[in-house]
Amino acid sequence: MNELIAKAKYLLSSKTVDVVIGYGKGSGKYARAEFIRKLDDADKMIYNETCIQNLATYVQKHEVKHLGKIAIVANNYTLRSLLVLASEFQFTEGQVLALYITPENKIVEMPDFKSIEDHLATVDTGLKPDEKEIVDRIEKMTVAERWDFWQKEFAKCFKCFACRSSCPLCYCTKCMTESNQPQWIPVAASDLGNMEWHIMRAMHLAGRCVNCGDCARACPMDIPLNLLTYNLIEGIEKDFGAKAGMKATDISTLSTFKPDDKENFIK
Amino acid sequence: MAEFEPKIVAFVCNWCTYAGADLTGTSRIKYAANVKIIRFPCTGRIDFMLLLKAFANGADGIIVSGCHPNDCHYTYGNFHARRRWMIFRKLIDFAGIDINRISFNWVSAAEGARWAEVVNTTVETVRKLGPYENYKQVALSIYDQEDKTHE
Amino acid sequence: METEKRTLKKSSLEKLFNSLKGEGKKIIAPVKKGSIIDFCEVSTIQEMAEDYLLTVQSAKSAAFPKIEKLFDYVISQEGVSTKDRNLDSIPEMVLFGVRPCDAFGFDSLSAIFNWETKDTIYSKRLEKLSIISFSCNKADAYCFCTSVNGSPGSIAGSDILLTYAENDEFLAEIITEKGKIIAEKSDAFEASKDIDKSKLLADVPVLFDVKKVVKNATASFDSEIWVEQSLRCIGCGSCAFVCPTCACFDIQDESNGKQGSRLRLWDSCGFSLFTIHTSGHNPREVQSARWRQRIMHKFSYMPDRLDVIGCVGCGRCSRACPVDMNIKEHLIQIAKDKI
Amino acid sequence: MSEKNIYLPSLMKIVKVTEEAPFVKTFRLVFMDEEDEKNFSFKTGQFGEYSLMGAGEVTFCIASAPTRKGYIECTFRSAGRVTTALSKCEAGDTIGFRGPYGNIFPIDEWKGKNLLFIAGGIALPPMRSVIWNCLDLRENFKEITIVYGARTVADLVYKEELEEWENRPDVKLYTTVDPGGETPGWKGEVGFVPIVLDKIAPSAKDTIAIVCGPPVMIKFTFPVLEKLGFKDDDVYTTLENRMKCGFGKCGRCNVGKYFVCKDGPVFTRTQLKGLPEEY
Repeated sequence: MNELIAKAKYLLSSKTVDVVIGYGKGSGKYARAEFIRKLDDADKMIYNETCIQNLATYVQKHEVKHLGKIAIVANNYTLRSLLVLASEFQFTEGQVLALYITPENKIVEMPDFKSIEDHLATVDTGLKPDEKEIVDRIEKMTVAERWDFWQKEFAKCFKCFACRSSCPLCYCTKCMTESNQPQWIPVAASDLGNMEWHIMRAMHLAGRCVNCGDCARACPMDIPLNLLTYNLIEGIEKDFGAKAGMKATDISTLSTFKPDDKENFIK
Repeated sequence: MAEFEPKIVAFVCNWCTYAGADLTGTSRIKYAANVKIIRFPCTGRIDFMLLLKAFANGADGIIVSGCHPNDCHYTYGNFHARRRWMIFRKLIDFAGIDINRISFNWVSAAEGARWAEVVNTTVETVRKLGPYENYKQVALSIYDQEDKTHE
Repeated sequence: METEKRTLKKSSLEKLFNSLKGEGKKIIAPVKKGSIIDFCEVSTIQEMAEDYLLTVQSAKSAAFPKIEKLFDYVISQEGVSTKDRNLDSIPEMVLFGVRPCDAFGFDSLSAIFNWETKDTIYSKRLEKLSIISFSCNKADAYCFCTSVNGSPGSIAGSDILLTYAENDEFLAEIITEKGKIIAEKSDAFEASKDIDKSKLLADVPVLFDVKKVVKNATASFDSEIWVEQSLRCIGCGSCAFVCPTCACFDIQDESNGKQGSRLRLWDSCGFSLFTIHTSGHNPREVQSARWRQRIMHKFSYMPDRLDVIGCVGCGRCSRACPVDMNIKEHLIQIAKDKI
Repeated sequence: MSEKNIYLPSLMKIVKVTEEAPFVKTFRLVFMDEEDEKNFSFKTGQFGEYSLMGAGEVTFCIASAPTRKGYIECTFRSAGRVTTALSKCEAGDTIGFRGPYGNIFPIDEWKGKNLLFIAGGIALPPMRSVIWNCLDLRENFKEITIVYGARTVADLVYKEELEEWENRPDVKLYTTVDPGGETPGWKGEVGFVPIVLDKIAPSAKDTIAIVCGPPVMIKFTFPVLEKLGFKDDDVYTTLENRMKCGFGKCGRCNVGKYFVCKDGPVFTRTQLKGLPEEY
């Protein structure tokens, strides 16, 4: 990916940015994040189908923030995460330069929110057919079957919080699971503690999740956590016509309302 | 065997439903005694987690109720709450929690008779559904056994 | 006792299994659970995963489960009373088909849990635990047991070690008294044959000198290397929770009305709030400090204070890490002369 | 060795609650089980794990002196979950206690020396144990000087005992409050502890200094002591870190390879200089 390497070198040498967050070869299935600050290190950069991690996670990391101005290699999910973060005032325009890579491997610099928004307006950001299919499959189960399905999945959880840590939008310095006056969610990775944690985590991402799937990929126990958020995304689009991370000025679905929101269950 | 008496927790807003429930009482309308009312400033203040907490602490059914749309004491609180419930209800249904045990209502301060009806209907629905054993099992599993390793 | 060498036919493996089962022991073995392999209780040998390198989680939960009840309490009109943990309720357990690195991990765990003060719950679990491990005849790029004093055929920590030989039989090494009793009861083992074990084991190259890691890590508290290595760390606890030797824990009360239990729960030094004071001051404020703690605890503090290394080279943390923090690479880097 | 569950606390009854300052309380505790009482002994400097069933455990020093038998005392400010829950307890309530843990102030080695106690705010409690221990063995020591400061007059803890020390001829007590924290009738000093210490300028000859306080106070007090000629070996302090177990297993409190719960909480300044910045 010579073009990307050259771009990174140019950005660093021209002092446009202080660090380029990109991908380097990983030791496993996926590429790993690399933080390029020296010109020589740029040669490590790759871009291919293993480059899946949503690098927007690092925009909020203390040590990374302190490196200076950031350029970040981005796919559509990363771009949407950046817009959600921007809409929540987590960084200001101009602090992060997105390097979007097109399916044809062309690099597009997106220095401001408008360029990201304009680009996202042209791409299909809905649920993919296979994602819809699996949501449908679970929805077709009986309540009891769904209960069993999720209880089996949640039982595997040992609360390493990889789902939370890998999520670019889980940036609270003190998570609700850590608020302890009173203890909101049981600390133990018990059946109840796990269920409450995963439902609450999904709820806190309602209307914010951009469906990058990093939570499920991060889970060492392979709990399909992204199914919960697929479900939310599907519902929010259907009920409110909203989609997260399309505009930097968007207000998240749960922070607003319409007087004519339609439901059929409140009597 | 005695008939199953469901435990119902009602999360209601101070300005409409609580006043409505008060009216039920002062109007001397009788209704099922299975309900424990928890009063909130506004439906917008009812955290969705509290519904799960009620189940975890032994509730078999839940009533959530507040001012009718456009009647909120704080102008928008119930609109926010409505959105939240729409999303939350779908999510917990997806997670396998029985949403038939949760009854969402608008009951105004003038609807004393309606409050009695809401409670009675919910109690009957939940009575038919039986105790929420699934949830209770999960909530208590941590105390039940001395040893739960590797299940 | 001195290790006894015997032979076990592959066809007799089930006999051994059934003999353990017949004694009423809880048998924990690697099981395929959807897309992962994990330790689960099994009732027949057929439930065991057929082909596996390592489970996602380590075997530590057999002695140090993710939730351990320490005692119960009741608050009543008469006052507060406590009920001690009933150690007799801990079942006799067998870890069947674990790898030598997992068995070796209990050495480090015991060093921590019995450091001057004996942890009775942990010790009781270990006492009731028998370990029948299988040598590794294959390894992957994450394995580095040979670099941290282990080996794919190490007998340390196991009661019986089985090494698969090609002709449908195992070389059985009966290492402890516990193992001897199991072997005698099962009546599944045969007289030893002349088998060269070294030829049956996976090839795991030595990648670094662990003494150098210990020396360099100890001398490098203020090194920049910790920041460099941990830049992509996102501060989750998956490495600690899958680790066979990570023993950090939290103590919490769970109440159900007026009664409840005090519990010991897994915790991880990688969590940002692990060391935070109530005042808000945090001695390990940034992720690099927490990463340093993880490495230094295993490779400097434990060797210094407990005389064991807190790593068995199973590579689980690297496999589980969502951001590919490969510990092997980091240790190789630390083992270099100048860091 | 007895096979005791090391996590199982002894039950103790709160026999007296004293309000020391806003949000600060002292509990006097007695063992409910005679056997526990008989087996219990501690030395000054040690700490314990106090717990309220249902709320959890919390670490405090034992604030009473080992010379005062039959009870122990703890003083705490309600801040976190457990301390807030504990602060709602009343005399007659039962709490859990396990301990003692940690090392001690080596008061036997201090025989025949002058003692200089310097404390700030809520850090007087660990010091109070040593002060009373030394006052109860008064003949073993020469001069005893106490410098104690708090933010405001209201924040001074152990007010009655301060008065008692004030009136004792064999103790020199200096109390001080931060500028702006004085009341109209305040007779003590006004100023931060290090500055007051500099003004008093106690002699370092044959003197042991014991410093307890918030990190910022300690930071500025050490240079003053150095200026006065105190050797690092003669300056003692205590460290605090978050801890859960109290016996070196839970992995929280270590500062480098030293565990505050086992190797501490008492450290000399010499030892402190050998520790990495992790506290």
